[in-house]
Amino acid sequence: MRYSGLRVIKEALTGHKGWTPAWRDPEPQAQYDYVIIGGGGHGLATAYYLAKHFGKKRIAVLEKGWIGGGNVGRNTTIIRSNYLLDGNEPFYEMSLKLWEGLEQELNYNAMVSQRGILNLIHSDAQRDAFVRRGNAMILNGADADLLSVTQIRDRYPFLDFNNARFPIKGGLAQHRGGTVRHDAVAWGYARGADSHGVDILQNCEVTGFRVENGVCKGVETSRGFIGAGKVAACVAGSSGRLMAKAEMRLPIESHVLQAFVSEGLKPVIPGVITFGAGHFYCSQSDKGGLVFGGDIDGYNSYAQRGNLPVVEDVCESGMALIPALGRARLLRMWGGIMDMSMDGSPIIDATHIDGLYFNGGWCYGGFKATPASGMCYAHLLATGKPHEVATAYRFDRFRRGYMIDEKGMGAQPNLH
Amino acid sequence: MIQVNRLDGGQINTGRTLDFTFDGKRYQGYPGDTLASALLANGVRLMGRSFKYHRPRGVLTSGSEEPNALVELRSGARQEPNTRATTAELFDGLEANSQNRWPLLKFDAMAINDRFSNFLTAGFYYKTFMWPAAFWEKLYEPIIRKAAGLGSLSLQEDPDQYDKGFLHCDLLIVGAGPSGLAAALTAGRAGARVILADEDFAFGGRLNAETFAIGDDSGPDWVATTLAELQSLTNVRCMTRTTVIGAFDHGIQGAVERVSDHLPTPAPDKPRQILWRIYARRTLLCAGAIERPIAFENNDRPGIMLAGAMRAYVNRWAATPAQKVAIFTNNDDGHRTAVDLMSKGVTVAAVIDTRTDAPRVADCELLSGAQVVDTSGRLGLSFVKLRLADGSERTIECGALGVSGGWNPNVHLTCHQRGRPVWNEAIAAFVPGGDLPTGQSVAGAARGEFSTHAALRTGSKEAAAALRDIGIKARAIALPKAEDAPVNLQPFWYVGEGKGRAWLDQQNDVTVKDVKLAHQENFRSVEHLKRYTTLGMATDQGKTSNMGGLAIMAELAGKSIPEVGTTIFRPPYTPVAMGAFGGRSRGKHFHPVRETPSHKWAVEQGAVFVEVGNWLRAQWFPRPGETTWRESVDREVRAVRGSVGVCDVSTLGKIDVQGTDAADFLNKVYSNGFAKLAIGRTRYGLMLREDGIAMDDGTTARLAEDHFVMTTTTANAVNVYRHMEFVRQCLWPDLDVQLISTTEAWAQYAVAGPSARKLLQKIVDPEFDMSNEGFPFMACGEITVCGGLRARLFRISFSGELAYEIAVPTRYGDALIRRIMQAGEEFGVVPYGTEALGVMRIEKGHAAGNELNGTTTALNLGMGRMVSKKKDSIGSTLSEREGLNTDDALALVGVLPRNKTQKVTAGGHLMSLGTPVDAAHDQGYVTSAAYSPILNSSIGIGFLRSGGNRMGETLRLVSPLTDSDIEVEVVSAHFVDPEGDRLRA
Amino acid sequence: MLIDHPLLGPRDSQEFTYLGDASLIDRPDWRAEDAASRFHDYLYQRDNPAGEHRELWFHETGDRSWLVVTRNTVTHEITSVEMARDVARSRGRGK
Amino acid sequence: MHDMTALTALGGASAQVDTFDGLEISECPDWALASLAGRLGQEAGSAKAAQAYLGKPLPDVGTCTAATPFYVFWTGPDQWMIEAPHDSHEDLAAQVKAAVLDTSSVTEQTDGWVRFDLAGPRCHDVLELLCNADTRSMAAHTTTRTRMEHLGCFLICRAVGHFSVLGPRSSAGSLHHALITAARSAI
Repeated sequence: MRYSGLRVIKEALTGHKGWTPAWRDPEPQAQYDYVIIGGGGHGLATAYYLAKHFGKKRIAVLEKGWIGGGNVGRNTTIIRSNYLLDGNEPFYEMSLKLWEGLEQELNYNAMVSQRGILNLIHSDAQRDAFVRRGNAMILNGADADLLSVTQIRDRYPFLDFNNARFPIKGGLAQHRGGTVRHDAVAWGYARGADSHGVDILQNCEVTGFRVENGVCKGVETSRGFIGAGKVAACVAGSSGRLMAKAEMRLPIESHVLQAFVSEGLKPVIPGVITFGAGHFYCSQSDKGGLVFGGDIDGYNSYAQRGNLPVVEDVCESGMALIPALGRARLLRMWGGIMDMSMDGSPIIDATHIDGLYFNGGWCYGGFKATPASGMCYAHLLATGKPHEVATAYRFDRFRRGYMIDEKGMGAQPNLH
Repeated sequence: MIQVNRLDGGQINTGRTLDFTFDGKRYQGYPGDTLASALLANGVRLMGRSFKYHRPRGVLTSGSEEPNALVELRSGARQEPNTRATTAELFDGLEANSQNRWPLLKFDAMAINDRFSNFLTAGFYYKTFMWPAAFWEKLYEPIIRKAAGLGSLSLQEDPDQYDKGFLHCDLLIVGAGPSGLAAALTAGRAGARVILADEDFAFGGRLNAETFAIGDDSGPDWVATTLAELQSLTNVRCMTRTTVIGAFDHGIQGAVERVSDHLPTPAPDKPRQILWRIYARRTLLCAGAIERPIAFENNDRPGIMLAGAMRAYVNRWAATPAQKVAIFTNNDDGHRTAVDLMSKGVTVAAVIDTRTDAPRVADCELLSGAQVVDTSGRLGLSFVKLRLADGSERTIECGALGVSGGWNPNVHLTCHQRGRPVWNEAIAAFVPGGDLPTGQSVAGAARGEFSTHAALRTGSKEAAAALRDIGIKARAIALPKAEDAPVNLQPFWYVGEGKGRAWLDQQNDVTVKDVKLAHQENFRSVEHLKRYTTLGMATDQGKTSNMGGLAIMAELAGKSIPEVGTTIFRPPYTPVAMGAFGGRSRGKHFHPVRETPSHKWAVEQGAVFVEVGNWLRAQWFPRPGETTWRESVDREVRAVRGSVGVCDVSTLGKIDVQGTDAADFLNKVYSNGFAKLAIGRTRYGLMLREDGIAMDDGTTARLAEDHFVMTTTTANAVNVYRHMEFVRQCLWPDLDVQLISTTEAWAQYAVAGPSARKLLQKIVDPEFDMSNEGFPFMACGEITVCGGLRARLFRISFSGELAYEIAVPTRYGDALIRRIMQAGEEFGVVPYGTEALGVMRIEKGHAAGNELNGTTTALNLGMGRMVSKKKDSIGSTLSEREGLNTDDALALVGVLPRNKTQKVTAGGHLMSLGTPVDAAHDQGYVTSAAYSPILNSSIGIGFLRSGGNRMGETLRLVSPLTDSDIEVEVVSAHFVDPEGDRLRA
Repeated sequence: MLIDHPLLGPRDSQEFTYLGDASLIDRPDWRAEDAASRFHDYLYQRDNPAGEHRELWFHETGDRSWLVVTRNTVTHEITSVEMARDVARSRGRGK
Repeated sequence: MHDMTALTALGGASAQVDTFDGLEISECPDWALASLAGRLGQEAGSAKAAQAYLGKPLPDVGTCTAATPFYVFWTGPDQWMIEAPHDSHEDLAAQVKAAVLDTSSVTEQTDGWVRFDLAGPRCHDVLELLCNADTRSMAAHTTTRTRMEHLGCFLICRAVGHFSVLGPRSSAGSLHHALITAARSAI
């Protein structure tokens, strides 16, 4: 069914009887061409593009719980393509372009809102690094804008310009960056995939892989064995847990990242602001809540909750940047599990097992990557070759020494 | 001004009146009032508007679970949006305003939404506003954003201060109702360290809201006696206005104490609130229960509230929402409200009980098997329409309706570590599951023990049990006689009939219809329901609304309520001011400041300072007449290269490395060799990470066979020390080596320039040979200065000049810089700051932070040969990976503008001439740039593909971000004195 | 979290700096034939278990000891804490 | 003897003292510090030599020993800090090294730290706003290292109601500000 303003009016006048399920709840079939493990944003997007753009059929998405219940349902909703390195920037720029047309593509209003993202600069060395980054963005066809303190003051007069421990010396802005209504991304892709015949199987947990002489034949699940031509793991956050069932060790650790939302407030913060002298970034949802976060807790964890030290660290930085926040109330804190990779960049690649593919290692940047990740993973599954903007996301880059280390932190996942 | 709905009695001090205003109108109340009770006493039922439909709303509850009565408390910089009138303590001069309405609370233009509610059902926005795409940011979203949100933030700096603190106890008791107080008596008398915390400003919990007797005392009297005993015990800390907000790992609890929120402004130097981190060996949750409403058509009018809340207003605050009320209940507890109100002279029109066998408790009309099917009254309740047991309809006039659908144990904190509550059929509610947070147990109503007697009994018993766990003997208290009525309830969630809307989540305007629509569209998982309808996502997190939603979803799905399950309870229990989490780390005190030994002197010199990490360093020293920073910096550079200058370099990390295996140890952490370093000599060392990337560099001096002093970069001092302890303790535990940081212990100055020796000869005591032969380049030694002060001297150079670094104990740093300036006067010595330091190191092509950026290798830095293959050192093996050794690997080079008037931009990218300017043709980038007053040109260093073989080549340096595009020549990074004659002079 | 330091008793994890899997103690022999491959696995590959995890914590604002903490990554429960130096020796590390 | 004048960590010529109702916070610049670490395999010899020099055995984990004119506190495994009056022991590290020779590593720490003493019955109320140490149950002559104002500090209980806080000298100003602010808040 097609959504539109007219449709809303018609239904309103007829008691909303006509709305149909956004996606079906079919029974699993015995065999699919493609089985995608993980009903999160990336998995659902992969299924959608596989069906819509690559015309593939017999596709299933297996979700152990309810779709969109992982990181796509627990993040700070930011989209941007302000990356430095060649291995990353083209990929994220393609993602941003896909976001820009997503709602029309899906006929679903995910509230893609390009109100801009600003990374603040507090030192000369930081400026040099951001200039290099901004230039890299432009050279890759993205937009970047170096803002002066005056320009920032005009836009965000409520930042601490007068009494800051680390004065604001400028900022790198990407005006095409912004936020998206995160749950709606999962639902929109689910609805789109479903309408192209993809089976979305909720409460269907993968308990094992069936591998026969080096070839993956399918998966054992809580709803029985499901055969597959190609099995595509897409469970960032739980990658370690899942791939262990295929006896794979990964260059990934699972860490908890907390995020926070305040009580609803009348509009104060137009875009996304990122503090450069501490761990804090913030935006405001259309509903009015300030959505903010900071650093990961820093220890391996599969528990979707964090602890006080990071909560305090984030709010200290928030108060240092926006002293007016003192009287806003923090409403809710939650934790998501991040696939923290060894260089801070993701992996979209075939595994050593025939027919088994892997997509993960998104660290805490997975949400903004959703469309491109889906497109590139679908490309790899459909053609057997990596998409041209995702050629660097290989397993073997660590063995061969081609790390994609934006932060330059080295092989320590909790520092990325 | 008379308080029309004020009754007799209550726990308020009528001896003193407090003036306050709501929406500009003046009212009076009494100490002990909340804003809500005072407004009710003044006959005000309308206190707010709902989020979406802007429906008129009054209080639903009498506590922190309130969804409706949210106000902007105070004004100006202290304005607090979304403050619950039900918990805001009244103080003289209190100023409150209603929010999310325009222009007035009584006449809210946005209430137009209510007319269009049919179009604004759950999730409607996902289905429209998509065309044309550009309109979203430009038109639709701005309108939506403006309409959304609740209260507003002043955006002025919060003038109040917040503290953080840490408490330790054997037993933390959360909630000071009957169970909490009984627990505190039990644990307190046993001598345990006890913290008793309650979010209310008065201890007692429901005992303050009920008319129950405890033994021969009234509830409040028993509370007073109990409190008196507890306060006499030094091992018990009683904390009112303290909300335990979260149960974190291993028994650590977060709590917020509202120290000053009940005052017009905090006292001088006192905090508004304190965030406590409580280390509790055991925690006993006595958080009571929260009443739940019943959904029926137009159940959201001001005057319609929970029956228990109505009772609380009458009993505790002597305020009734109206002179004539009715009660709607599905359980016995609702009838108590009728009894208590009547005893206070309030007319109870009827008790409407959904049960056909409702008991007759109150001496008023009882309508068994009846339901409320609709209500009327635009800004406040005036009539309720009933469907009687016999199917007939009837309308009752009343100004308020008390509703009781039963009570939900307050399980919030039991679920903070992802424990899930379990369903208890007897009370038709969720009770704590087995999987409680570390060290936590539960007593009283919080675990479904609803009678006062049971609360006292379980409170005392659980406290004793928790203490027994940690080896403290405690005896249960003798239980006073108390109310022990059983729970009598017939689950009833919503009234089926009627086409209108019946509210579940009153703040977010989620109705029964919305839940049904979500189900129809397959948003059936409880999490989908919540996210699609926003049920329970308001500031009250669904404390009064979630159960109703679950019940309806269960019915639609043909499942039981426990099968449907709950959403996840997450901290904080109630919203917390962000200031409390921030504490004192704000403004200039966000992070501690590190001052250099010469700070005081530099301030006297009028130095300009810059933040380098937490350090404050002199950036340059302006002289009278100098109008731009460049003038000062150029002068400082010329002075150093021309004669001599002095710079405080104390910020560099210094690590004392001792032990018989110290040299072996350094051989492992540095990529180059240190075993053969002679005593009295210094060597440059390059440290790699295990992945082969450069980690840090610096010079290390050998003071004795078994004693080295390592220097690290300012930025990496802490990481390098940690890394070295890792190598020492975890990789080679049998090496005899001891480490300790001495960064702060020494004031160290670089004295650089052709006259450096002559100057220092006047400082260093004469018995030490300063000649080039006696103390050559890279020499070091322990010496004395200024007549016997112990000091260290290193002949090392960052500037490329004849240079020394001289160190004395920090307390003498101020004296030494003054002495050096004095002694250097004849040579025209100047102090120089980090800018001049930076210029000179770029002129010499020395790598610093911008080059050691975490992605560069020794090869990139032009030090490939330094990585010894003859020994094992951290990073040596993986530094040989193919990707780090490609033929076109980046190499450090210098760049000079072809046109000397042009500026080299750090962060610019290098492109070959004639190739397209895009990422695909990127040749490298400039890391650092400066103006060299020696070369009279802007210069830069950076990394270039195959840089080593491209000397003399002309490239484009492009920086589209800063609109710069110039031609540069590739040169050696050593712009000045490449042979190094000067530093050996 | 609270880490029960073998010498100092329970200490707030905020005093510590986390490194990662305790297998980082088992640094390969640089002379081995397949040293490059071993170092790759040592530095980059992780078990990353959902459950019991032996991991390295440094008592940064404490006594500067490296500890090996055995912690459940699902419940965060800590079942044992050892001095990393002792663990390293027990795993055959020396000079 | 040299003629260089010393500044206190707070930048004064003399020590800063702040008085509150029930608490005195004083800067204590007149102490020399030297760290002592037993060499691997020579821990026993190190302890013996130290005892000979100090007149008392080295304190156990988390504790201190008063051995006038010395005060010794444990800082880590096989590691201690020795404190002595600055006037008489400005070269403390050299003296200790001469006494323990190659059994131990000794490092001058005198000016690595700023010391503030908190004396008076209200000290706990102030310290609980600053650090997570359970000061109310700390006995005399016990010590712990803890986090204050984001800084790693040594906390020493010299007697009931008398604590010393040793923090990084370069941050003396920030640490002092935190102590004073907490005192004003709590008292």
